[in-house]
Amino acid sequence: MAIRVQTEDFDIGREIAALTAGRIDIGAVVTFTGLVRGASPGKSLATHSLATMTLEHYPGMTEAELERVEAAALERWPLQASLIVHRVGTLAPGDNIVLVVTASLHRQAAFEAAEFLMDYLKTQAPFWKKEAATDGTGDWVDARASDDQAIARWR
Amino acid sequence: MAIRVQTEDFDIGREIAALTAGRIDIGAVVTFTGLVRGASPGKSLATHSLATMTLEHYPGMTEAELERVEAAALERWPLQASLIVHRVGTLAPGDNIVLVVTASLHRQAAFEAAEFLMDYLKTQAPFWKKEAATDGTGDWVDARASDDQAIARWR
Amino acid sequence: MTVRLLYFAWVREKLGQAEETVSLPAELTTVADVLGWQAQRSEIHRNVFTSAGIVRVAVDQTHAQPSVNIKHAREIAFFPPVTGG
Amino acid sequence: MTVRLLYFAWVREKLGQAEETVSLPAELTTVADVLGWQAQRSEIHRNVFTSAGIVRVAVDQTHAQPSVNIKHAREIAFFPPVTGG
Repeated sequence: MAIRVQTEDFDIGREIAALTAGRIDIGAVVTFTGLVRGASPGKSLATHSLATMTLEHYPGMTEAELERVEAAALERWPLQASLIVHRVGTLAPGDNIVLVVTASLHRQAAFEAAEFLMDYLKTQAPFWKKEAATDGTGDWVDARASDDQAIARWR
Repeated sequence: MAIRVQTEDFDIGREIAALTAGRIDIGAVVTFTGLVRGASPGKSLATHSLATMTLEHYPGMTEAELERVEAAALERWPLQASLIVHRVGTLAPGDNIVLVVTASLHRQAAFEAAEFLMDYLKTQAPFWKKEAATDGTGDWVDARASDDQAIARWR
Repeated sequence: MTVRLLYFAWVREKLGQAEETVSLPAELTTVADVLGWQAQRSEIHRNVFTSAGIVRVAVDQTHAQPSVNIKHAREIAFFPPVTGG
Repeated sequence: MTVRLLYFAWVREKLGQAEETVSLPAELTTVADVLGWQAQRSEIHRNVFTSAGIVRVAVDQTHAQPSVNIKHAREIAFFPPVTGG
């Protein structure tokens, strides 16, 4: 079980290999990777191209919150291993933002735990995204109502 | 969209990179990896250690079935990319068996499509597993009722 | 009618063959008919094909229910429930 | 009571500061009290902190509802709804 906040990119293959190396008790590994898209949600690339996305966070609380999220997942599912990596700083379209990895005996637990971790992370972890468009405009990303709906199903 | 049946191992990081390289229209990538466990389901490692698992398939039908499964996923979810890789031949505990990758704008579509592909693959694709235990015994793996229940939710 | 019959997993092992080419009797029209024909070919066949509904069938590489017509089939496969993934 | 106040994202930008250390008036006991106190500090503060319930609060690095007691807090943070992931 591990959480990391970093500016550098992550290597998904290497992270999975580190979690599973030498183990024969893992039957299923699920990964979720979030990437920077070239346009804001609901806006077309033609009219609103993204230049950069900057991620700010609350050092200290971020780590505490991600640890709480991971502990909550472990209470609900029999996970053999899990990992959350979240990048901060300035990113470009196509860049990785976040990685969640879950490992379990069977696929259902691994899938559900990964979705749970992402839903909690989206609504609880203190990260904020600011977009800068290629036309010079830019603003903080609004929270999505669909994320609040997603989290509600786990209660 | 691609499907492959192969004896060689796969490199998850490389497969994801190949699917997402140069693209800025992907917001979410989900991977599922199935691995060989060191003991049969419901049996302890101490009493029933697995030596090898051999995967047999029906060449021709396998590819046709995986293509049908992928087409069915594309009808239901707006996927930017998808990949199914399934190994055949003789594998050892800890080895990779299957990889499913789905890429979409948002995480819900990517998660659901990956689960759907795995549920279909488990119940439709013509693969059969035979286990050989370290004590010399061994037999064909039975189909799991839970897999038939999992597939039913998509109908 | 000449057709290729394929066998997989424990069906293959119990019959001791992976495939054969046979002329099916003209009166066989459905998957159910072919399963019944298989069951009467030998004692071993009876054991394999009367494992009450466990043996699955694909006609020309597509899963086939007992009612499916086999009149124009070129390839019929027999196997246990699949266990990949 | 001396406490460290932290501001993030557009709350930080609008206030023009990332953090400050202040002595909170003794009569403030809950998160709701502190939000009310912030709102009356300046015109800019009024705009930021009366964005009807949008500004979220964490007390000592834990999400805090308006009723949470802040009497022993060492660090109170103010920020918009989170948008990571």
